[in-house]
Amino acid sequence: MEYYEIFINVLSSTIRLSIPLIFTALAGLFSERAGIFDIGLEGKMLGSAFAAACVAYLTGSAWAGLGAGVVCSVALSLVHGFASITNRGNQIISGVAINFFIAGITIVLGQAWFGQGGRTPQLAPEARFAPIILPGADAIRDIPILGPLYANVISGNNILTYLAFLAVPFSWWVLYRTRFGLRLRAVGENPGAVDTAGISVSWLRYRAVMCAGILCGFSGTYLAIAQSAAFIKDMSAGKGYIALAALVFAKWKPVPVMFACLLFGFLDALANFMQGKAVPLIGEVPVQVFQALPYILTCVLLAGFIGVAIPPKAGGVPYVKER
Amino acid sequence: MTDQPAIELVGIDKKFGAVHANKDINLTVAKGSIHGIIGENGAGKSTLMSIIYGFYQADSGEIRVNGQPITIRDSQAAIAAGIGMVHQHFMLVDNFTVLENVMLGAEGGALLARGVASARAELKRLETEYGLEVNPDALIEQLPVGLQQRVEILKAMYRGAEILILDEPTGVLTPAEADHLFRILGVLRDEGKTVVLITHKLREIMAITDTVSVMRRGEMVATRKTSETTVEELAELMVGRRVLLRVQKGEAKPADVLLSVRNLTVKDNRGVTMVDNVSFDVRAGEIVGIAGVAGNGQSELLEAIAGIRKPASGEILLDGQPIDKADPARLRELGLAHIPEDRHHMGLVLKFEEYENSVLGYHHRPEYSRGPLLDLEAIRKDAMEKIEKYDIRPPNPRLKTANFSGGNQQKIVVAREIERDPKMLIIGQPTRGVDIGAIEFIHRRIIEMRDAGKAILLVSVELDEIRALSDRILVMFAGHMVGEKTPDAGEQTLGLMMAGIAA
Amino acid sequence: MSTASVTLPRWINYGLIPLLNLVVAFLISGFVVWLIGESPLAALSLLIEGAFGSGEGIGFTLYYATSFIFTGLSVAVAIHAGLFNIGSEGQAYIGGLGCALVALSLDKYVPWYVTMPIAVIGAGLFGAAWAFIPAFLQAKRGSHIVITTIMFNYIAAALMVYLLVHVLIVPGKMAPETRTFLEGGQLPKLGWIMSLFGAKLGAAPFNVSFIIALFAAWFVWVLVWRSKLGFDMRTLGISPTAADYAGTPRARIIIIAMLLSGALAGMMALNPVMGSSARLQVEFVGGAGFVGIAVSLMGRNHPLGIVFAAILFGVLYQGGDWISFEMPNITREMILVIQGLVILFAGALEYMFRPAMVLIYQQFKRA
Amino acid sequence: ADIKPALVYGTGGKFDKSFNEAAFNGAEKFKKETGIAYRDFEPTGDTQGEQAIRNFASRGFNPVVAVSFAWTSAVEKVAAEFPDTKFIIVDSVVDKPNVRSVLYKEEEGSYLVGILAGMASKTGKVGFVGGMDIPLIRKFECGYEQGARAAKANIEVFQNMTGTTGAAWNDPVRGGELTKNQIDQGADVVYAAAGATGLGVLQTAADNKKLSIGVDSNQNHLHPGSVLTSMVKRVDLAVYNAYNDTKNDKFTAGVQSLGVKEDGVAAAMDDNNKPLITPEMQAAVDKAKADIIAGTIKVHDYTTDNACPK
Ligand SMILES: Nc1ncnc2c1ncn2[C@@H]1O[C@H](COP(=O)(O)OP(=O)(O)OP(=O)(O)O)[C@@H](O)[C@H]1O
Ligand SMILES: Nc1ncnc2c1ncn2[C@@H]1O[C@H](COP(=O)(O)OP(=O)(O)OP(=O)(O)O)[C@@H](O)[C@H]1O
Ligand SMILES: [Mg+2]
Ligand SMILES: [Mg+2]
Repeated sequence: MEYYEIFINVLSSTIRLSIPLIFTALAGLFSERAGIFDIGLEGKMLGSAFAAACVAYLTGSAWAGLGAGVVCSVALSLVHGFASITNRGNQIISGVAINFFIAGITIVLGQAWFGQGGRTPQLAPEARFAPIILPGADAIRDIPILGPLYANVISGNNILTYLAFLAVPFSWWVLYRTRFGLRLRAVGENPGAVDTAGISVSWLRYRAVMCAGILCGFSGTYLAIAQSAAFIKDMSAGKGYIALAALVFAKWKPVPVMFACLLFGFLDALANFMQGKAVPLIGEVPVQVFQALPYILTCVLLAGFIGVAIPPKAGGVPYVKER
Repeated sequence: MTDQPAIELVGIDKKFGAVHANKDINLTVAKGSIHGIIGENGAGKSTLMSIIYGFYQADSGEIRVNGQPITIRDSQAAIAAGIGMVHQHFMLVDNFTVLENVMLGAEGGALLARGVASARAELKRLETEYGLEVNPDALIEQLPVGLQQRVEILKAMYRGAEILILDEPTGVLTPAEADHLFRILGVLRDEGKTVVLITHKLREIMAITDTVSVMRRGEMVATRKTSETTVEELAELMVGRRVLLRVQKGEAKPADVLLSVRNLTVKDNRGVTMVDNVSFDVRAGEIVGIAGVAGNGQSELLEAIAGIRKPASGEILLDGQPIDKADPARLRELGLAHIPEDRHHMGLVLKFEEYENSVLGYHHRPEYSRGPLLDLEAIRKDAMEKIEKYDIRPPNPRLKTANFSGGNQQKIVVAREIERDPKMLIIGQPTRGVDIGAIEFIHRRIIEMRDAGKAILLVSVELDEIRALSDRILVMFAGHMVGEKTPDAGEQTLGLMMAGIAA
Repeated sequence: MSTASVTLPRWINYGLIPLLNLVVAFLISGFVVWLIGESPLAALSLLIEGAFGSGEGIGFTLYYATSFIFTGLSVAVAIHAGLFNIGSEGQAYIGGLGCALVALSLDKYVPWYVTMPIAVIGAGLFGAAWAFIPAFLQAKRGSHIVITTIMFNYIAAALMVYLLVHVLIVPGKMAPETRTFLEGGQLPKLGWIMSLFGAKLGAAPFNVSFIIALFAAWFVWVLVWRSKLGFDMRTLGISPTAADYAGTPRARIIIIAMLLSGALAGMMALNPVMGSSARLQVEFVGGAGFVGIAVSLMGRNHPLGIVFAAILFGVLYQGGDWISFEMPNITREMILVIQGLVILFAGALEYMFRPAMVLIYQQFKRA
Repeated sequence: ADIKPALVYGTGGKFDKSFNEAAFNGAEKFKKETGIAYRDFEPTGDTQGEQAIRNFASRGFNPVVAVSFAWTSAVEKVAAEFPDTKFIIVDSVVDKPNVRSVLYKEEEGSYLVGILAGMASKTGKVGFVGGMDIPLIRKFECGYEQGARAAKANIEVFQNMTGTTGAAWNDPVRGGELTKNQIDQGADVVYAAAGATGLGVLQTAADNKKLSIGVDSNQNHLHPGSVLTSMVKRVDLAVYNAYNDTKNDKFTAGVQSLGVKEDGVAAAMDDNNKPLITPEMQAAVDKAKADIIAGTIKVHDYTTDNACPK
């Protein structure tokens, strides 16, 4: 097959696979910039995927599904907030707990309700976010270089994909250009400063984790009713953790986060693409290698061989005034 | 304007768990005055002020501002009531600019854009009016402490504070900087603003306050017109009995050099050079004191000698052999003991039981262990002996260390380090957060060590302590040793040197 | 006033409060059961019946508990050094490889009691090896061990499947698993313990690795509270700055702690691989590594507490199977739900009831 | 004799529109005809099978059918514990006097659908998406490849495996991605042998207006006009026969392998895919069938030597 075509295919696949990462990593960004670590992204994603799939199936409306996904994920954020903000519990443990709880409850309920081994029923087309063909896509498809790029990569994605890419500049704007953003960044560095400025640390952090919840809701919804046509148990498959790694790799900054996520998406796409093909010089490589690749790379990146990242100073530490 | 008092406190009471930090406090601060509050460490000064500022909530009691009883639920309320506070430990966001820090909480609108302009203008005004100049676009982490404090004051003024509380503002300042601060406070008073100044330096109290109140162990024991009181009286009120401001000690008999530091350069975690090409010796049988304002490299110097921080260059010799590569464990073997500046984070593991802390760092010693295991009998017995010898209270080696008071916590550290009978002892802030009783005890131990022919290096930001204990005084400024003096050198000269103005 | 610095008697701290947390976790689980349309009480009685109803039930309960003791200890050891090891799952998986290789190569020649100690070492070594890289990255590069260990769980899965499908599989067989071990590679069951109580073990694979587990628990207790290494670990775990002051070599302690943690996780493999199925199978760990987190937190990271917590989760697993069999509506993942809730309430929300406790306690003291 | 039949599904759920559902249908058929009720259990994880099987046996259920190779070792053990109970294992061999092992010649069925794929493909490229990477699935793939070649000598066959753990049976997302990949590379017919993952394959093929081939159950109805055919594997027969034989005391232990000849495997033809099947295709399939039965065509079985003739 001709190389440019390969490139286009892998690229479009990369984008499809990056979207959940981008939403999730941005979610982590809001939470961690406010000083709340969130291992629970994975669970939030999975939970919202389940909620979205169920509601989309029952109502037959994708948008209703999205709503449900967001609500579910925000609710989980509030649990995390209650544990780590109000009760000053260990944030990592709280996140892990949420992940387990969701991994179980989705299957339990799914099986009890639909009897398909924890899956939800296949969704009808109108209950999903269908690809949007941008104007002129088919017209210029055959123009060399630009044609395929526009038709197969830029056009033909679902609305959530475009939203994801809008969410990046928007997050940047919120973080660096608004009062909320200023305070949010401050509370992640020195809650004392925020408190003595007469701002409630708890409420601020609660709002931050809720932002995280909303964004995770989008990623979960994307998984269940945009990328595929049903909820499948464990469908988040560690994406939440990979998003966290991307966040670290991007040093907690919105735009770099996007590129980090695209990188991971690309790896996944490559893994799929390279399967069963001979790698130049090496020859046929076992599938498992490619399947492990993203995880291996995550570790390599975390090892900070690309420069060590300094997390927000107050990250992970509950704000305690009185000993 | 009515001449209602600016602040009136009635029966303020505050407990931190076991600690009764404020006991039924009554206080009246007149409008347009500078009111000093003094007291030992841990007397409850910060707590009281934090309550006025709404940072802590009083368990009971009433606060009146300008005669109006108000409930200050949070700092927002305090700010609204025209109260501003400069905290003992700065409340600044290090990676924000001065401007951002000042604006935080008073951004003027959901979007930053508009607020920024007006904030700049206001800063300019305050600068010209009170001489509070600082570059609005500088990052906090790149400003010296003096300027950081100025930012704190600006924050308060920017919010239109009528009442300004400063909690130990001079601890981090050179005498010169302190004087500049006091001039500013003077201007504020003349503007009709009210200033509450917390310190435990009597000199400063006498210098600028109109009224002074004394706290002891959480109680408000007295209030005096500054003009009608004396340093001696205040000291006595503060401590509850006569104080001998000097420790008796005989002549030092310096023997040969034990520790010698050669062209030592040390960087901090951010890579900033904190100790710059420093050289000096410490002889057996003498106490060498290092004077200097906090943050001029003393901490890094100690950490480097103690093996906690790797020097960037230069060498450190103990008994003639280089030790700048050795780790703290090895150094203890070589007979170098270290009483760290920060007992809560270094000297002790607060969650450990007392006996565990009594061997922290020495637990690998054969006398405390059987093979790979710890010899608990030996350790507890040893701990009990120290407890008796140093009168540590309560005398219970199984008690969680956090539940000892600061002074007793400090005694645990001192006992551990001194009882190992080291050749060389390096000490940081030996009496910070410690009551006077403990201070005298610890000072006496240090002198005994010297007379026993040990070499002692002492770092303290309390000039009085340095002068009381040291046989030789080195003054450190901005990472350099700016000179050496004898203990009888005047406070003035030392102060100037600490400010970097060479003598 | 803040209740944080008030000290409560041990029986409240280590008895009452954990119990309360547990109860809440169960109440919510009951609610979920009710949500599905089954009776929580019926489910509960099934749980008890399944777990204790017969010698076989008890045998299964203890069989599961054995695995959880190992993984619980694994998590606890790391926690005492201030490390949160979520990788026990993968370390156990790889440990299984070590254990299986030993069994496969020795079972023809020697009896089980010769194979066992070597298998323990093999499993331990492999588990430790799998923990080494994350440990090293944490110690030397400061990369977040929580994420790296999770990643290594995924990598372990891929690696093991590759080996089982392409290397260890018996040619012509469908299932990706090794051949069945001979007598010399199988751990004897502990039927005799059961018969002491006049119960019959039946098919339950309750085996000698349980005794190894108890031994390991004792070992961890000595390590953490009686050894110099343990002292170093706890110092580092509670206060890294104090550790630096004391001259505790951070990197080395981190790595040693993780190696021990990984080894304990790895030894867990003995129980299912040599004790039960007598072969290495895909996904034989079945989440036991993650249960270890809950067990460790429940048991307040203390070996004794961990043994009890492990048995509790054994009950959940065995009883849970029973429930899901009798109530087809309730799948086994219900355990994950309970697990999550336990971690939440015993871990993240452990102090939720403390203030209340303190106040009540002080009332009593007054009276 | 009166019997108490039981059925343990493979992971993936009763209504997976595929493998397990086929087994379910077999049991239902038996129930309808004889009025004898049966008890079934859906394990959601690999660890559960053994206990379920044992529970049934110990409760006196007989015969006990375990569909899925995953329960091989389980049946092996439990069968030894309950020598009087009859067990049936599907897709795997357990050599015990009271166990019947039912195997399918998937290679033959796959060969047939391979031929259809080869003939239906306009691009000369067809795809295969497998579930978990195990010999069984390689067997499907190998037969498919041979069939496609038989139809078009120089045809190109892409093949991907979804994953390496049990999750691979349950990952339509990846299944979809892999399919999209193969389509992007020019494949216009994609054969899914991946349990629930296949749903993602068929979905994607339909979304992209390409052809797909279902597996195990007849999946032609899922996306009419897009599903070319389904390689039906008559698991229902295994279950139904097991119950019937035991009922009529005709239970026989040992290995049964059902191929084209025994109607154990076939290419599903119904109204849903009629429009897609040309007479030539029909003819070609029928001929291949005949040849296989006659033995003139020998489809290679991957699992005999873990290799596929290229
Ligand atoms: N947040 C807190 N939690 C628990 N105890 C506290 C807290 N803050 C202060 N304390 C205790 O309350 C008492 C008073 O502390 P406070 O800081 O008010 O004294 P201080 O007069 O400011 O001492 P210093 O001169 O060292 O600043 C001390 O015993 C201290 O240990
Ligand atoms: N880090 C800490 N954590 C918990 N409690 C503390 C801590 N520091 C101090 N305290 C509590 O504050 C009480 C007083 O501590 P502080 O340092 O103020 O000593 P103090 O009041 O000055 O008494 P002393 O005269 O011994 O110094 C201690 O008894 C202890 O219970
Ligand atoms: Mg104070
Ligand atoms: Mg004190």
